[in-house]
Amino acid sequence: MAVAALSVYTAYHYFMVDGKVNETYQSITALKYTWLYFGNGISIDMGITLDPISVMMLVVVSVVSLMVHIFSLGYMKGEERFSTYYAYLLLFTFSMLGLVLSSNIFQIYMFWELVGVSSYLLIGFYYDKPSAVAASKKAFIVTRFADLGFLIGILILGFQSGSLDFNTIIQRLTDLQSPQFIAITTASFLGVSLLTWALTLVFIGGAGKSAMLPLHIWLPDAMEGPTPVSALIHAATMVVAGVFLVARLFPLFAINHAALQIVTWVGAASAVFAAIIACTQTDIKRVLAYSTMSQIGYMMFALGVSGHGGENGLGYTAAMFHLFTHAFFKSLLFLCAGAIIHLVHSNEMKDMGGLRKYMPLTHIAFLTGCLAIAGVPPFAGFFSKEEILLAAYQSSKAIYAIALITSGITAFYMFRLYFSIFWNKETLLHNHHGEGTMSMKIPLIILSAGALLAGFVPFSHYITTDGKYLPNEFHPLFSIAPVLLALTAILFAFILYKKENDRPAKIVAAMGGLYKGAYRKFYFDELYNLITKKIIFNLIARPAAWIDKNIVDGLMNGIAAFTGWVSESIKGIQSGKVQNYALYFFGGIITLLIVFLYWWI
Amino acid sequence: MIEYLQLMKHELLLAVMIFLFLFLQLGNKKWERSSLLSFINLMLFFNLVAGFFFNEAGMLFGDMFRNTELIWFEKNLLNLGTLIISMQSYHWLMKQDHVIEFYLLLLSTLLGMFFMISSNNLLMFYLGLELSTIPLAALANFDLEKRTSSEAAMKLIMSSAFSSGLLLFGISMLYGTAGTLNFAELSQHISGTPLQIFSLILVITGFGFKISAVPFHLWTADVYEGAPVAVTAYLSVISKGAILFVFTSVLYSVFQPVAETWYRMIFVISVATMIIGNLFALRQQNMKRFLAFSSIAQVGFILIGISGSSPAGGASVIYFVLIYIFSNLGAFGVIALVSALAGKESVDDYKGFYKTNPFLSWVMALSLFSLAGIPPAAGFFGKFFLLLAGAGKGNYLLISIAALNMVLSLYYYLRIIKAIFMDSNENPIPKIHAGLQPRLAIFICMAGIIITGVAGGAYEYIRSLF
Amino acid sequence: MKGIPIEQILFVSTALFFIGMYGLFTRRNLITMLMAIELILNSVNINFVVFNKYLYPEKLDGIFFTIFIITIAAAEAAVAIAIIINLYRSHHSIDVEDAAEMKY
Amino acid sequence: MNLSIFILLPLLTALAMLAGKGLRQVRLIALTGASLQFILAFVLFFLYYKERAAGNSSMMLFEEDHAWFASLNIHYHIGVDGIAVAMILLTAFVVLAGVLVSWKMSRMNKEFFFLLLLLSVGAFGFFISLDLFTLFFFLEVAVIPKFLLIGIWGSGKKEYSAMKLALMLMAGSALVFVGLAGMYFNSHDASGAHTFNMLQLSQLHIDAAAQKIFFPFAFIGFGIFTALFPFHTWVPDGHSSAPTAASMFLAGISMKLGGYGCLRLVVLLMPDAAQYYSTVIIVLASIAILYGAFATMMQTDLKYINAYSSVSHCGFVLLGIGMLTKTSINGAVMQMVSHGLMTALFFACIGMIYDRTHTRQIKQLGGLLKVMPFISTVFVIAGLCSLGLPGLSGFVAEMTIFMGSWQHADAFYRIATIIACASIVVTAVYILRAAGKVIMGPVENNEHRLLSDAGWNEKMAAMLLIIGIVAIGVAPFWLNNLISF
Amino acid sequence: MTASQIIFYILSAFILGAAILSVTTRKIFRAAIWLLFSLISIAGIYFWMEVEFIAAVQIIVYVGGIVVLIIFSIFLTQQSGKEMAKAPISRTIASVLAVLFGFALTYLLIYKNEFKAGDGKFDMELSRIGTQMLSTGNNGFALPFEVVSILLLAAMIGCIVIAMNAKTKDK
Repeated sequence: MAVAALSVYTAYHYFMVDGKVNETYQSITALKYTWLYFGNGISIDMGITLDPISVMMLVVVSVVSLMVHIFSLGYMKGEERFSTYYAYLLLFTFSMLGLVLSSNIFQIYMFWELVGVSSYLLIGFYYDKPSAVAASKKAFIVTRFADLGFLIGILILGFQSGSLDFNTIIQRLTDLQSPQFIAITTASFLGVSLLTWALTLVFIGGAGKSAMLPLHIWLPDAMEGPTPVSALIHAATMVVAGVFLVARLFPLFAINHAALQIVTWVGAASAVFAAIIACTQTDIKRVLAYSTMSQIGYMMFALGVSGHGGENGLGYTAAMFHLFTHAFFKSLLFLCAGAIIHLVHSNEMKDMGGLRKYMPLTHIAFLTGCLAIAGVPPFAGFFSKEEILLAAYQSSKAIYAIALITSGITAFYMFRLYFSIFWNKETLLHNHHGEGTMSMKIPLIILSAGALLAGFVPFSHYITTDGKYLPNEFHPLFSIAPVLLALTAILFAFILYKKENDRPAKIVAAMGGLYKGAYRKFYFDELYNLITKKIIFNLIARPAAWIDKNIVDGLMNGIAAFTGWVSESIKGIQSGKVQNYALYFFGGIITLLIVFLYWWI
Repeated sequence: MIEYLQLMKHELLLAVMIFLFLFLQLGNKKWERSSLLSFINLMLFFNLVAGFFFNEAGMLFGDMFRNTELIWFEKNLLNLGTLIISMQSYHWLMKQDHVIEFYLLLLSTLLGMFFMISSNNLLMFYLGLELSTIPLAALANFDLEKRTSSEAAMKLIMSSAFSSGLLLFGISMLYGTAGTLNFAELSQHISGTPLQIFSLILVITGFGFKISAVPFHLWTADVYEGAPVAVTAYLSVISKGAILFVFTSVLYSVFQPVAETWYRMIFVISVATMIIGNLFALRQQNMKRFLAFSSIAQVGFILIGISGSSPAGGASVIYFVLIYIFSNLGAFGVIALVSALAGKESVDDYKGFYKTNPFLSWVMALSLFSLAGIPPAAGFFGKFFLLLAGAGKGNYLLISIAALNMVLSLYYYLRIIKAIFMDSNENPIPKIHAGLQPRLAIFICMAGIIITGVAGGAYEYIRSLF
Repeated sequence: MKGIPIEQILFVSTALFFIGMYGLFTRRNLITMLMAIELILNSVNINFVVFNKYLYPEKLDGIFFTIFIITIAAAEAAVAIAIIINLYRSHHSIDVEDAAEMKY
Repeated sequence: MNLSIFILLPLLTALAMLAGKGLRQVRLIALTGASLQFILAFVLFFLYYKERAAGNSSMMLFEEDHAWFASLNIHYHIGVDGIAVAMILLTAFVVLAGVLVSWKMSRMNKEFFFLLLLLSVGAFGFFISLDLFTLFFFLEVAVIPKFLLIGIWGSGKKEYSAMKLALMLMAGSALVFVGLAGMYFNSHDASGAHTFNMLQLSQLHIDAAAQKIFFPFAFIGFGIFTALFPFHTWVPDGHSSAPTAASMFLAGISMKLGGYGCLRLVVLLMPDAAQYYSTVIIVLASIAILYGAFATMMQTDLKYINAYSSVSHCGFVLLGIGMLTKTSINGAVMQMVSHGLMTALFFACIGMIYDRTHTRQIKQLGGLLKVMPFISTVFVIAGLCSLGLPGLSGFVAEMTIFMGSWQHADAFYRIATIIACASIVVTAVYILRAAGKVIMGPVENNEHRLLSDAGWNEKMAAMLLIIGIVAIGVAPFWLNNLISF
Repeated sequence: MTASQIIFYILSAFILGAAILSVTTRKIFRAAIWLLFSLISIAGIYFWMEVEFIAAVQIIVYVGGIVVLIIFSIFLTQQSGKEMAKAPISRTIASVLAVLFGFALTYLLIYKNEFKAGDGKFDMELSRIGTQMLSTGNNGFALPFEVVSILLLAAMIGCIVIAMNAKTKDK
């Protein structure tokens, strides 16, 4: 609560009162303390940076986490490890705030890791469920792998720019005269300039956290965690850290086209890919997870298509905007899902249907969320999405097409979800305990409000690439197409899932392979299993262990054995016969004679 | 006349004691044995103490007998060792019926060693050598009922006669080429002609036989195993120590002109000795035999010190012998007690020894660590200085071999430790109730092992004698 | 020196020495081994006497050495024979091969 | 401050132990001794800071120098710099924790604690000694107690492991000896006398040719102690067979002896040769890091897992040393301290688990979080530290090493660094595998449900180490300053 | 070829012949006798070299002492006239080779080494030997004399101990 209030106040203060210096939002570094000095100028300085995006994230994180805290009061009631749960939750909030506020690329890496571990702990909260454990492991290891890239990226950036401080890095590497800039752009590895390498690696880190292709596999499994957690971490905050990271280093990306291309295409691909999969999933949380993924894809390519400064910066603004709105409606959706699961005790759609009369409030909230995400005006999603589409349109038609399609699919699967939960067949629940406590309702209400209103925030006033004001023009004509598309998709879903019927089955049959592939998430898990189990374990680790046991250690034992063998085989010398002794004695003398009289004089 | 008393103090004391014991034997008054032993040990103790006073350097009988501070220090060492041994063999002697003869022979060998150490002359050296060898053969036979004992005696007398024959031939050739028996003059006449190298080799083998260096060591194991524990201890510590003293001084003084040559020989011999000794020690099952081989390996290390051919080298050798007396006698003390009171000598018998005799086990452990050269036991310092002296010649091959051999030797010492501390045994050696004198002896050894190393004084003193 | 060069006398002594050694190596009977040893010592005696007489006549070192060697040889022989007798009592044989229990 | 007290105190404690009767007295004495050491270590730490703050810029502080074997110019010469202080702190932590963990030592407790304290004598002496002879002396002092500890109180194929450990470490010190002798005879001070004095040696600057010859001896010798590939095989067996306290000490401290030795060698004694051989060192270290990590993945015994991960982590130490940059070497020292605490904590946990469940096989364990929450939590913390989680010591150390190693622009060094970084992921994999199976998941064996959680002594031990870990992880600057004074 | 040369050759031939026989004959008693002959002829050589005293000692101690001792011990230990066991052929060959080689080597060395005859006159009357034997000054052999006496004593004691035991056994 306090956290939330504080951060909202900060935000207000920043944006309204003293943030503006001659019409530009400066980045204020509030605190700076040398935490670890690495020599020759490089050091980790713990600091707090306030600039538009960080403040925006501040708001998002604190509000959502507050909601989740409240929600959990009801949701987690009666858990034996209630307190532990909250401890973890707070740990997460702490590290997330630290992440968004950090002023130092290394500091962000540290909180990055901390976020990862708290997500690990929360996913594995039901630790006696093997699936949960597996999921948590998966999440951590995959993100860890991505972080490897991030780390190396940090190393490169840090040493090329001679500093780890964001502002310094950006300032040094963006002015084209500075020696650092020249060094990093001229120096190249495998024919690619170091800067590209660095940014790509950093982006890999971001992609890992934000579940971009192909590092997304952990996100759906992460739904093993308690639903509020999914709402907080895997919808609103942590997963957008990747986007945040890219935004943070945006000036660098902006001057490096190659890296930006990668960002764009990865984003676009994941957006559509995830959307397709989402249509086939039956576990509601998984559907939401994939939709999250696709939305983040949105943000990513929005960043990708953006330029730097002034008008070109639209995509950037749009991405941030979408991040902002998405946080609200996606967490809303998740919380609703949580409420539903709380009621039904199952994640599977088949166990649901016609729940609207059991939980009217949830029903409304969920609907709001769906509309928002589907981009139906005047819901929040509409505005942000429009901006993104616009940005995409301005930069490349292909991306625009993808985006458009994706948004259509999004609308479809969201309403598929909606209808099959709240309408469709009637399920009757015995001894159901209402819709849940007040603590569960309030967040839904607040977030619905958010989902409804967040769109009207004049975002481009606050967050732009260069901190300057960006007039946000609104083209009604442009937005016709997407809205129509969304509505048709909703209609389609309505036809298919409003009433219980066999149309879906037919279509599935028609789709055949494609459906199957999508249903099996395009076999990514299998692929990864292949790589880890078969290759890493059987082809690297096992041989390593074997070599160690038999060759390296065998060598040592072999030496010992050999010594023993020698000592066994020469025991004959000690024959116990005096005369042999005398002979050896004499032989020794003769040898000495020969050696030292004739050979080694 | 007085200077005879002063210079030959050690020898005269021994001679007096020999005759005293002789009369004790002839006088038909039968003594109560334990008191007899205590009396003898007391005498030995006085002898030891007296050894520290009225010392002065000088020559007697023309060039036959010489005494320096170093020499009488060595003699005191030998006295000390003998005292310890005789105290340790208390329980064994209690069962013997030729106690006095035992001491007569023992002391006469000791006397022989003294003469040998003080000898400044090949003749005296030879006589001392024989005097310290022939009675030992008789001593080795002292367990008159045991087959192995007489076998050991036979092997000892035969091989020693053989080796002394070779030694004599060498000496005769030396005499023939140099024309004198006196050490000082010899060193001037030695120029390294082939015949002299030949005789040098023969002399070295003569020594090598005594200190059981490979390949002249083969008698050692059998004799050690067969002989009574006391005699084995005596052989492995006292006689070996005495010979080492003489060996060092002979090499350093007489054969100085051909130092390069004998350095090479010592190098070869010491490598062979270390390796062979260790390799054989690996598989020994009898404690005494095991210690025999371990002592062979030790000789290999000592030879490295000798090969340093510098004051540091000599000092390190004598220092090591000092430590070696304590360490080896510590081990032999335990073995003597066990074999006298429990009649067990095999390594397997020592399994689970710690359960019944913790104190003796620790004594054994400490002694073995000292032998293996593990700090803080004195052996560490001894070995370190030996190798350092050897390294002074810049022959790092030798040092590396030696260092690796230390690892090898550690293995078999730890084998014993393992048997004592870790293995279990259904019928372990019963609790040993040692008499006062053996316990005293063991305490002396322990004190020696701990003090002589860490307190740097001992080495510094020895070094100051060079 | 009566027309006999010293080398020839030394030839005799050396030959004697190695004959003794041969005996020592090959004789299995302990007493005969002892005899062999006596031969060895004698060869050494001859050496000493020869050297003393022909090369270094002014002093009598060699002569005395010989005397002492002879004495010691006697003592050695005595002890050896005592041991041999004892061995014979315990092993009922004076064959070295039979007295080879301790080995390896 | 008189440093000899660090040798005397444990020694006296050990001797007092011999007088003690029964478990009660003995462990009380041991605890007092250990805690005194602990306090002393901190006293030293603060005094050291005070001195430095006072502007004392001499290389070593609190020096003491008595001639020991004057004729050979061997001195009993002790003193500390920041690194040594850090090591001493580490030792104090681990020894105290070790004593606490083995509180309920059932049989031959007197001997056990005696040997444990003897070990600490060795470690302290090693870290404070500035004369190579003293150094070597204490290095070997610390070998045999391990043999006995493992052989007598160990588990599994203890005799074999004990023997292997003793022999390999002895081989190591043998090589070290050759190196020492080489340095000794190639050093001629003003009076032309040879010297073992490290500081003098560093000033006299042994000529490069000699360095090239003797560096490998000494380095491999020390390397064996710190599990230099391919001489690391004593580590898994030794650690896994050792009793808890012993393996804590082994992995926590005695592997650091080697690292410390290498460090001194590289920085003080033979810098030229270090330059010359650095690539070799780095290659070996990288192999150890990655290969150790992969080998760990296949292990099924908790102690083996930790042992192999120690190989991998000590690889970091060697890497940091091999990189020869100030930063990387600082990182190496940090890694030593951090790994010392972390692995000690790990072994303590495993020991606690083993005492209760009597198994270390991952297969037979599961869901311990339900049964023994405290131990499991500690286990997880240790695990997270070992996979380098920010806020715990491991992260700081590793990052420092990476930073240091990246300073070389050359591709070779970069690749080595990247390999090292990659091992972090592998580490995560095996740690999480172990934790996931042992701590989480369903309870494997229903008898385990009855087991008790940690006792007060175990709690204290664990907390002690965790405090250390967190202190470094959260505020690394104190350690960093300490080292880089 | 003077008479003395002839005498020398005869004597040395006799020495070596007897020696070889004594180490090769299969009859132990004959071996003893051959040894006796060999020793006597060595005494002969001493006479030939005009060191009568040594020759006398040789005859007294060896012929009168040691050989007799040996013969007694032969009587004690086994019945004479029985063939003695042969050494294993391998060792015989080995020792033949070793001995021949060693002899060749040694004699080569001796032969190569040119001894230069001393010029001082060589006189050894008994008186001189006696005085030197008992004088303690330079060139005095009193100390060795003492040592040897102790050695003899010790040897005697040793023999007694063992022999005494033998008696007790026989009873």
